[in-house]
Amino acid sequence: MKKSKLQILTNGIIKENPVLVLVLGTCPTLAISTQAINGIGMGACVLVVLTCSNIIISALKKIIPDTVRIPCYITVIATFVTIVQLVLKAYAPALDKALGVYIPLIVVNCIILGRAEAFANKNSVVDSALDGIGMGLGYTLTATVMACIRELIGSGTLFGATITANLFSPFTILIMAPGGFFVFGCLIALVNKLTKGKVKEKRVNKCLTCPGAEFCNEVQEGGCDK
Amino acid sequence: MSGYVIPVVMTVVIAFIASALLTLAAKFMSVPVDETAVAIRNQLPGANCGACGFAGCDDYAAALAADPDGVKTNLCVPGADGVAAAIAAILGQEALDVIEQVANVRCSGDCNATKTEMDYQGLKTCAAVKNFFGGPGACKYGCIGFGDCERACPYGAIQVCNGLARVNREVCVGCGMCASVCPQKIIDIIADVKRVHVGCNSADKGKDTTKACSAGCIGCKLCEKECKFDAIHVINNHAVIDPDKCKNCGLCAKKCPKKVIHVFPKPNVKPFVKVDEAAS
Amino acid sequence: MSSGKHLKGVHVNHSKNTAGMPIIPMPVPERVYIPMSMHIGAPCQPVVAKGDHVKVGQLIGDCDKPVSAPIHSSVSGDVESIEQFMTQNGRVDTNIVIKTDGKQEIAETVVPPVINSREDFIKAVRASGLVGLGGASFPMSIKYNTKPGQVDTLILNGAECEPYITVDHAAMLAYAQDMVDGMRTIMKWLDIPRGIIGIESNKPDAIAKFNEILAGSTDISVCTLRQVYPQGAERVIIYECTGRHLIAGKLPADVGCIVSNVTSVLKLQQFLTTGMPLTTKFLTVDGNIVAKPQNVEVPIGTMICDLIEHCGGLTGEVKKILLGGPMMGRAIPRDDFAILKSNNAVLCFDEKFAAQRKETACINCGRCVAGCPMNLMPARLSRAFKDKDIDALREYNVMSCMDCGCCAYSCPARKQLNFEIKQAKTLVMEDDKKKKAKAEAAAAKEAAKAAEAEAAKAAAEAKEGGNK
Amino acid sequence: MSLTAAFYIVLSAIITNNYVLSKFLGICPFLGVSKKLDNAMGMSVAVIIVMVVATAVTWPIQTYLLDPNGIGYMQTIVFILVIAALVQMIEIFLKKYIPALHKALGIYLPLITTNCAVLGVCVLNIDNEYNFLQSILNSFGSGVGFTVAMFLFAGVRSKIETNDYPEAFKGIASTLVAASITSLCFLGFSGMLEKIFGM
Amino acid sequence: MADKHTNLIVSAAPHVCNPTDTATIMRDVVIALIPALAVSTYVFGIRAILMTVICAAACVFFEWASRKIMHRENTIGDWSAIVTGVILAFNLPVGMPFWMAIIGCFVAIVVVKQIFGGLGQNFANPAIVGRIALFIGFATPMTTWSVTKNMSQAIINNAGVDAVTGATPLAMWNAGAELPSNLEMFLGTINGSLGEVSALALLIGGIYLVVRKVISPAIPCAFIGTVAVLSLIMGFDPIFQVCAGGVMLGAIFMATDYVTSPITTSGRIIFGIGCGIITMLIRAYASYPEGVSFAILLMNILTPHIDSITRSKLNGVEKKGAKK
Repeated sequence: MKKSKLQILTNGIIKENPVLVLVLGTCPTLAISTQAINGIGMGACVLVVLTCSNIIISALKKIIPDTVRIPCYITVIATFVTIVQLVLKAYAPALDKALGVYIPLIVVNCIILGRAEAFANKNSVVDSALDGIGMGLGYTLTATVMACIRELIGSGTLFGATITANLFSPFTILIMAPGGFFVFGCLIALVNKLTKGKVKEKRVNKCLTCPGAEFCNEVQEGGCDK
Repeated sequence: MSGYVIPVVMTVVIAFIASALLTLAAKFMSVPVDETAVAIRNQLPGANCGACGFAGCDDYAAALAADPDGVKTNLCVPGADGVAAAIAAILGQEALDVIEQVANVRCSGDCNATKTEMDYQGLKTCAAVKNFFGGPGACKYGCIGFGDCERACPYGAIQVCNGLARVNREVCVGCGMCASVCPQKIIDIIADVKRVHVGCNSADKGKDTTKACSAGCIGCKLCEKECKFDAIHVINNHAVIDPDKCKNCGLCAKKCPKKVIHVFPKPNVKPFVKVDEAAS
Repeated sequence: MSSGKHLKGVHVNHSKNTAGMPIIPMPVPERVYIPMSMHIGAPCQPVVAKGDHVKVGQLIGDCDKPVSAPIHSSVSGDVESIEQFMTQNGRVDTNIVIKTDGKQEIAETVVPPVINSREDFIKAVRASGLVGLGGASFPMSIKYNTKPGQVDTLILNGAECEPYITVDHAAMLAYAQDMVDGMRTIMKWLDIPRGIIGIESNKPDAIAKFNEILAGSTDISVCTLRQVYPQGAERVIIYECTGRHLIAGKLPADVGCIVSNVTSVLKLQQFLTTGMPLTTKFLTVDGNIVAKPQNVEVPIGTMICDLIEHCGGLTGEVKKILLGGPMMGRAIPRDDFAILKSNNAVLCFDEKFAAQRKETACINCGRCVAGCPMNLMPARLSRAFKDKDIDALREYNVMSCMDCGCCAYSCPARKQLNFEIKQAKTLVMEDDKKKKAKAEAAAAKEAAKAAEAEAAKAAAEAKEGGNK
Repeated sequence: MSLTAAFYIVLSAIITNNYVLSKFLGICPFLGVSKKLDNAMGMSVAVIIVMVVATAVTWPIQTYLLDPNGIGYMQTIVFILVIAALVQMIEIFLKKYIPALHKALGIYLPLITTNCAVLGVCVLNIDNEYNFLQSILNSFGSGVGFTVAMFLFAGVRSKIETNDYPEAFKGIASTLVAASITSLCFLGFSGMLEKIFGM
Repeated sequence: MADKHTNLIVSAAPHVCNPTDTATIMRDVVIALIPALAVSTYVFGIRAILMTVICAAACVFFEWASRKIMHRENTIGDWSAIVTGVILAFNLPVGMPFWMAIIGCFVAIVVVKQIFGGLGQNFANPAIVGRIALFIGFATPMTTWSVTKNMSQAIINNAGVDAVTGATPLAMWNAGAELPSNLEMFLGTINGSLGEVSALALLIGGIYLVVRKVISPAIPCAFIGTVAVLSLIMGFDPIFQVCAGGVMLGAIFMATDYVTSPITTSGRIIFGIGCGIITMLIRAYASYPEGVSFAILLMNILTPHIDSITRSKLNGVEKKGAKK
């Protein structure tokens, strides 16, 4: 079954959201999501690196020998990360300072290597680029949402603008380490709730498909009660 | 110019040293890996259901790799034909069809047909209640109905409705998890193509069976007389079908005065399901 | 005698309503139903047929397997039928149904056995049909058939730690002299130097009585036990009386002890003097809805409903009937079961007592650990059982549980801990079996391989030799 | 460097600046391998070794090769290559000599390559301008900090593994909440080392 | 034959049980907390009762609501939520805004307890985590202490110019100010969190619990003993250290929480000693004046390890080894 281009693009945003569903790249997400602006910044960096590396890797997939593919991927990714790092240093020093060590750590972000191995390695350049953009957007979205929640509750601001800080004191624990884990856990639970609910519905035996229906006295549309 | 040369040279040199070291290490400390087993394992669904008779997917893969001639490639029931073909391809053998199997409960005694003779209070599992006078039901051979099988099923294919375990044949893959936990041993794993089954396991005499359950085989032997293929016999006070002889004609079912012989609809083709949940 | 240290246990409400009541024989019922398996081990085969006339004490079932006890008729009358149905053990068993004639003629075979040696004594013990009357129903002839010199202490178990039951107490008051005589006989033939009678301190009159009888004698002493459940459990009473630990999988004889219930020794003594085998059983009939709670002597095979009727019937709607005490006794689904050799009480309760409390979550309070006489951790075992974690079950010594019920009694969350542990034990035993089978299969395979290799080698050698 | 300063670096990396619980580095193995204490400890030892060795290799590279040549920006690429090679070596070594541990660590050994804690500690050593000895101490401390976090969390996991979670919180979500509570207790020690060592 | 009775109740032995159940245990804990509440009402005024009631009600509500959302059986009947609420309230300054206290209740009941499956399945004490979350999240209100006329003269003297906000004895000790007398510390006419001021009242509650066999004295004794011994070694006044801050409340009511403490007595002693050591370390060195809650939380987290090294030994097994 071939996926349409649109499907590839949207796949990463919701259905296979890299952070919440695949649980990849947790470290930087947790660390930088204290401010919404950082979430967007980090997301953008990941988006760029992911897309570029996906393109290059899928373009080079025929040339790279299978046995040394992982080191090659890492080198390609590290190159783009260095580029992004230099660009940030030059044009957005504040963001660079805020993200700090987590920019070089994009190299070891499992999302990028994971997509290189799982997708770019097997698909065309265009598809890979779309996948990179989709996954990058998914990452950005998650990081930003998480950062917004933590910033809003933890410091009463949003993108640096004061929202509720004057109304009541912010619950600062949310911008600290425990808050990060907690908000992340809750977001994953939310996604679980949204996706697993459907699966469960499918599993319920409907009476009419039940082979015991012919001798069951309680045949009804919704399946029998336990 | 040197601004470009130095980083490039540096990286190349470092990479070269690292790769040289690695190559050496790999050479001197190599451990043979069974690539075949890994490849086969990747094909298996990962439900670790044990339907193949091995202690899980890893074990089956290892056994296949170690002894490709002795171990059959079509043992993975949940994986069905697709997996069998893939394994055969890896091993360079001809693909064998998987005999599709489903679970079948040898009991028809739901709450309407039979009743309990004690007020059991305690752990609600079949294995637990079996300790007390063989279960709360009037019939000591039939389904207890506390759903040990339901909890054991990784596919949600068996459910207790109205005090009786029932299999959804469309979902069931015949892994046998339910059969292994059933304390009454009334769940069989049978070929899906066999469609006629006796829904009773009672070893009591007809009179006692009737007393305990209105949906029990009374051993009247009408089915035995009706069968043209000598496929059904009353053994141990209940009818038993010999699957090798049964032709799915269903004549016995029509004749059965207690209606405990069931004819199931034609088997459907089952899609290959990879069970991520069971694996994690 | 005791080492000052005690095993843990729980304090239970004694509810000994029938304390001080004498044991009154019950008139024979219309029919008795005697199952062929009233002991641990191989079931007996009927040696009478339908229509035969039997007398009291006549052998009606026997078995040639060593681990078994013969079965005697408890009444005189005619064998009405021999049927298969479920007994109170939950097993389908062969039952001899005897319609009584009310005459209670004694069989001609009932004569005191002649004993000249240890072997004769063991044979006589078997002929008495005695099993452990405390509830374990282990054939007594097997228990007493120890290696000479292995056992140095005979413990008479008069603890009777279960609530409600007073029948052993009553028997001790009535037959103390016979019990002491019985002990001396056993000690004589089995060459046991020391006898200890363990009695819980809530029976001061029984202790006084024994002390009076034993005044001046040195071979037998009375050990006063604390009022802590389960003093009557074999492992606990051995420790409390001798300070020896009996660990799981060992027999009391391994630590030099034989433990016998007071009534077992009494019945043995009666058999040795009169020749009358075990045909009646002392029972406490009690419970909050029994009209006339009392201690009765009941012919084995009497239906429980007949027995209840004899005790004045019930005053309320019965919801639960227990065979044995409330701590370890079994609840039965209906009352048409026959009394077996191992029963010692029939307790009937109504809704108020019987309703099972709802189970809640374990709060890790440690009361089960504090109450376990075996020093186990029931809460951990329960958890490991829930997870089906067999390694953890072994690690926490699941097999050492003796199912005394202290953990479940003291659990504030009302968890059925001992029942879960019981099932966990089954799980571990099944796993052991599987492992053993696997090991055997592997060994067989290995052996086959070796044999094959050997054969191949031999063939190659032969070939080589041929070539030469 | 005085002994107290050395202790300060190690202890602060373990307690107050714990890599896992306050810097969010190495979360993947922290969540993945902490189910069983044995595996957690094996993984932790592997991480300590990789961290120390990686620092021992990367610090000289940065100081003597990259910086003098003015190509400090090559840091990321070079470091990751070196670390990848190191991890590969350790994997080969384990496979050969400690196969049981290799089997237990399973897929997580290759993941040390992409364990951000390792690269993170190398980069942070440079960023903080530690000298060689300080860098080694910091790496060791960070590794031990990772171990402590793993040890604590493995206990928690063993206790809550078979809990009856709400449907949505089954799996990783509840683990994260548990990690959140675990990380709370480390906050209590803030300021402690400064006071003890007078810094 | 006599009347037959069928369909009787069949269940596993034992058929009798100890009348103590979870609810009675929790109720005893609530009763044991009443003396402390009485003292704090005397010291802080009626708001102490108000705070306690609001926290207890919030906890019960959250418990009920989360069970409802999870479609599980309602468990508010076991009193455990009330205990959590009351203990959490005891850990807060009396002037704390109510909405903040309710957030603490949310953390305690929903995050710490119900997400992990409810009573018995949490690995950390709900009240402790609730308190720490508030302490870190709302640092200022959690360390703002109002002064009332019933307090020790030393506290009133130490209070600021406005004579409304004061400091706890521990903060005063940290700052080197004049301290209340040990008698005042013991009786509780001092400043601090709502329920932790009166060592005497807490002690009465503790003795009640020990007498009722609700708690074993192992943890409180080990905890308080360690604090006393360590303060002697460190050169502090042991009576002051034991009576100040949350040691009494923590040792008697929070560290003894069954669910999050070891199950064996030896494990409980290790647990208590660990709590004491960490408390004193934090008091003496860390930037927070009080370390009881962090100490208990850390030991909660270590409990599984303590449990695994202090498993009860089987009777008679050593003997078997000797025989061999």
